[in-house]
Amino acid sequence: MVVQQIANGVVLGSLYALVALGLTLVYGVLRILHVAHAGVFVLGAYVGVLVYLPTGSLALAIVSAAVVCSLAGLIMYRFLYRPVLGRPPLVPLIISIGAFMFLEDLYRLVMGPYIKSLPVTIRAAGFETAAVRLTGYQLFIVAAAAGLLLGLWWLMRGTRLGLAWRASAQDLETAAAHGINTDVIIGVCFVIGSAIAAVAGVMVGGYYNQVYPSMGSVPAYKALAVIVLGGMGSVPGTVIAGLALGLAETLTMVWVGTFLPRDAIAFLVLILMLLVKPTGLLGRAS
Amino acid sequence: MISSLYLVTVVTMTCIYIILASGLNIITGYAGQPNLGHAAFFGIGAYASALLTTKAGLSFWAALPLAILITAVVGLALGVISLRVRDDFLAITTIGVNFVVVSVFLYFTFFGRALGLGGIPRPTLFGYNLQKPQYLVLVLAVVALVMALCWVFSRSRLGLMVTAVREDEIAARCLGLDVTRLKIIAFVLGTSLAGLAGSLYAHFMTFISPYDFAFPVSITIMCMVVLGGAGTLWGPVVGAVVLASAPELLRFIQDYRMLVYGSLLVLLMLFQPSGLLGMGSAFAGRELRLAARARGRVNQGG
Amino acid sequence: MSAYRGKWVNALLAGLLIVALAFSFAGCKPKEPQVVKIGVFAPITGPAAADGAAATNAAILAVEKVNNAGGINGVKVELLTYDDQFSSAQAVAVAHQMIERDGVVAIVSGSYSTPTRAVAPIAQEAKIPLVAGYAVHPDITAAGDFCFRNSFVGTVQGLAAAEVAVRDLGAKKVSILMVDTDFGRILGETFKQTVEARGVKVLSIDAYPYGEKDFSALLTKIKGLNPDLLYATGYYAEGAAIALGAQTVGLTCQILGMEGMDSPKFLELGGAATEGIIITTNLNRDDMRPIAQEFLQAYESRFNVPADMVAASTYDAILIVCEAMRVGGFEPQAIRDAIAGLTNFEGVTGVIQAFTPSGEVIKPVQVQIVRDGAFHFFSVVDDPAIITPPN
Amino acid sequence: MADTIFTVRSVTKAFGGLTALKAVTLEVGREEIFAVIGPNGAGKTTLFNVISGVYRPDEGEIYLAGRPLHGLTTHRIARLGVARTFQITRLFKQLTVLDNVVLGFGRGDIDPRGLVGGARRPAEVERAKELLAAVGLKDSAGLTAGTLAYGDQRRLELARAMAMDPTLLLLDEPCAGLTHHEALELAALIRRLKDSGVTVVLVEHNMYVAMGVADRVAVLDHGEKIAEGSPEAIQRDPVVIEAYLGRGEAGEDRA
Repeated sequence: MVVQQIANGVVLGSLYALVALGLTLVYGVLRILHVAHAGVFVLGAYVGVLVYLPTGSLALAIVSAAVVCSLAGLIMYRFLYRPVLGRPPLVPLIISIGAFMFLEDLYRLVMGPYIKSLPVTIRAAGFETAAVRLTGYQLFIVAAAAGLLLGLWWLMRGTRLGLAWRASAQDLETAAAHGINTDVIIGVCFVIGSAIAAVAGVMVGGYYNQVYPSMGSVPAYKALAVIVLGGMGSVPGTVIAGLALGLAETLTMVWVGTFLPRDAIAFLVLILMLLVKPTGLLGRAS
Repeated sequence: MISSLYLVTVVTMTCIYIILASGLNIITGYAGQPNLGHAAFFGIGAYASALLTTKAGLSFWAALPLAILITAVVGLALGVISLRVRDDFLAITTIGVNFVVVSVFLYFTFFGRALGLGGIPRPTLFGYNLQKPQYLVLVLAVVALVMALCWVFSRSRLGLMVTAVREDEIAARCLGLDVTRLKIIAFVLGTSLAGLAGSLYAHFMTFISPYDFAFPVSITIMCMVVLGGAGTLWGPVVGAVVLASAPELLRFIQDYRMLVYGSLLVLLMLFQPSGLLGMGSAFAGRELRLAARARGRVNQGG
Repeated sequence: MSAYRGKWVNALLAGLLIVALAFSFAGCKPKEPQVVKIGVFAPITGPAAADGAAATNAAILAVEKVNNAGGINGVKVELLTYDDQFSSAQAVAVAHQMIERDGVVAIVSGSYSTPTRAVAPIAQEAKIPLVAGYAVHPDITAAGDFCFRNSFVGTVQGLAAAEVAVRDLGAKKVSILMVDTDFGRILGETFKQTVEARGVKVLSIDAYPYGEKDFSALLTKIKGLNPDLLYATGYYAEGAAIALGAQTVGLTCQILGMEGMDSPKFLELGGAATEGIIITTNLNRDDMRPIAQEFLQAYESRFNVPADMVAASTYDAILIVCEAMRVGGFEPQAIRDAIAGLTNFEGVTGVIQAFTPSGEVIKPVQVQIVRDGAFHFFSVVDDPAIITPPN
Repeated sequence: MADTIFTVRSVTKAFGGLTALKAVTLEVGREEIFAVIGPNGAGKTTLFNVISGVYRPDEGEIYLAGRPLHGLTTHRIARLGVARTFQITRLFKQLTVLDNVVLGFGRGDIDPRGLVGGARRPAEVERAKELLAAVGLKDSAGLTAGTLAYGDQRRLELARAMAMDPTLLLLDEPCAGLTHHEALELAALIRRLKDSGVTVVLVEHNMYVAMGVADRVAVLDHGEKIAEGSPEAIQRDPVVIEAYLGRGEAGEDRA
């Protein structure tokens, strides 16, 4: 049962990591808490529903969601964040929260308040031994998370784009002074981050078979906890933090009992950790 | 008389929001410390007052100051945290505080869990039980007191020093300002007001439940401060009146309420980030307008 | 309070808020004669918006039915709907608005416990009858003799579930999962006490937050305990997630759910995983009575979504109020008396035998099972000792 | 050198692997103008940050009039009479010019009267206006500090520091960004300050400005003091010339 619970934690943690990755990319270069990222995540899930139901193709659903969300992310950057770069951090944060409220209500008005189902079936076989049992879809989630992470890691470490991103994350102004088109870099961050959120949206929607307007509410703020735990702007840190949170929630729920409602655990760990190390788990000193 | 009980309710809630927004304004507006968990302190005040009256048998008049004190102690703790954790991290920490506090209300039987706490008495004065209209008079008196306090604070040297901390912490330290103490003072003052509002809310509603103090409430209070103009005396009041009465006035668009709310916030931050009464606004005080004009001149001058 | 002080308060208010303006306009609406107003409040926006929609839809349908049949003794019913935003503070404002500004003669709650609990004492004080559709908190009917509840008080359903578990399913060891709301906790805890008293072993009891989707950890734990019954309280979204989660982790024991899961959405979202799940509710889908069939068909054809427990309960609450008006007239006091005196009233949710003096409904608890993707009759609990709510 | 009022003894400060200050020792006499010069990255601003308590020294001691400053928090050091300006101005930009100066009075003491009384007592307003007049900002008292031109911002910072009635005034590159004419005016102002009894330590990148105003000069390079003496002696010191010329920056007037 221990192995099974760890497996449960890893599946949950993979979903957390996927949602938080885009947030990390954006925070890395812009130092903006992009709460509306969760709105993109929900958009991805809805696009998934709209494409999957008539076509029955998960691949097509994921690709369309990624395309639509990339565009949405780019639009958000261009019209919401770019005009207020350099303002105190509270300004973009409130814009982001406002945009998120707007989106949640827009989804409700356009798609209706009811929960939609996204009955994804997957041909991959499950995995079952005496100690652990994972369905094909759970394996798919973990594999997709790992694949996206490796891809992102390659992009960051092995390409010129990654180099430019890291330079921009160090210091946006200096990077610009050295001829890096930071506007493009930031745009790429929003595109990639939003595409990953879209994938996460479709996968979460399919995993629980529920897509609804407020499905982003809890992820919106929990993802913030994940990126702080991961050191704000660190891609591997975010993945580790996502997995750690998934495991921590699963394991405390089972062995410590419902010590506190699950959603509080993330923040409790966060507050305690910040008191010990105010720059996050893997954060660099500011 | 009965025909105005609805109005009494709306005005009472607006007043409670004015106190909340004014308290947050001290923390976020004057001292410049983000606090997205103000509703947690609202809740702590409400629960403290409710428990003190229903379980400890105290009267409202004894419970109110104690509730403020209890909230202030927790606010002090957050103030200490704010010394160590800053900016974005502090913003997220305060969100976390809100989630954790609501969870505590939800989890422990002592706090009534999901059932909340009921049977909270209305205050009595000279043997009379204060019903809603009389209670509103009390709330209005408290609001007047709170605004007087905020007025004194905003004009005092203390207020000026707290604002200096917001503007530049290191420069403030180098002038001999005890930034640590000033930040803690701001947190304690701001959260005490939230505790006061919580107590007033509990005895107005007569029952409370954890979700009354959830994170979206913090967002609403923050919106009030930002909409009206953070760091101005009357900004939070205007913000609270507009946003607390907007749902009432905008009932005809009730289905699009959050849509309007959300876009209002976005547009305001994009085009008038210092709020309705903030710098550069047509509604701003004369001094601020002049300053903004002067800034415009300098910018044009290159 | 003296008249002088009252005026002073009013003047103060008027000076303080522009809101007053909104009222003077709203207050000027010409009153049509021969119309009686019923107010319905529901969470139209906010986290429970889907239930808000179901409740208001059902209310509209009920009022249309009454008006199409010529009204109540020739008087048309006007339905006023209000959004409580799932918030108690908002509900207080809504309550005053309904009673004072709009002059409704009766109120129906199409909302959850928290907002309804805020409205009940105000309705009681103003002596306007309130019928709660599906809100379960005991404080609602405890507010006074003008407050009624058309759904089972939480303890009744918990008792009935225990009866089903022991009598029908022969459970010996059970696990309990309950949603962390007043509804979920009351049912879960009543169930636990009752089955334990009847010699059943309770292996585990866990609460989970409202809106939870991931049950893999808890269900894995429960699977390890190997119960022969899982009693799960929750709403349809959580219920469906529990059904799917049980399938994912390979938990095969019988699942017993409750009223909150009585929704077509439960079947849609849970899919094949809901097959065989049993719930306690107040709506019998195999009920061949015309009133039930007519409602189920009309609702689905009108709103393109099948009716659920929220819709049916709110629908009945409106019909109860209308029936009371037909019998007693249009004065609030008379309506209240007529509701209290109602016997064997045919509602969609079953035959309402009567209301207790404390305002709780007495009607049999329906037990439904999911077969071939639909709810069907499984059994009924009509033992008066169980279905009569305690005073 | 008359009696020593300010002493920095063997102060060392490292950031990770980089040692910004290596056992720096300075002795400054009462009412002296003491300049610390050195190329970029020599550790001048770090020295100021260590003195004013923004950083804690890893080793070494600092005394003002016999009282230890090392290990104290920034605001305590300020209250003992150390005022400073910054290389890049740090004003309270949204406050008025007048309030910026007023905040300097009383060295941050929270006077109980300050809790309820007005923020600025009439006597303080008078004195603040005098200080503003002294730095040439007589007409700007009511403006928002952030709207001032850059040179004016530097002047305001100086007036704010003077409001603290300091024993020791630390000026971090006071002439940076000023025109030649403005720099000369400032030098005259610094000399007047000295005459009024203030001890001044200034950090300057620009060697000639420093030479023109200072009584004595110390030279930092890579965190180490490489020379100290009168301006004339420093100008002739081959070690100093090497340190500057080695980077091709000597004599370059960057104002």
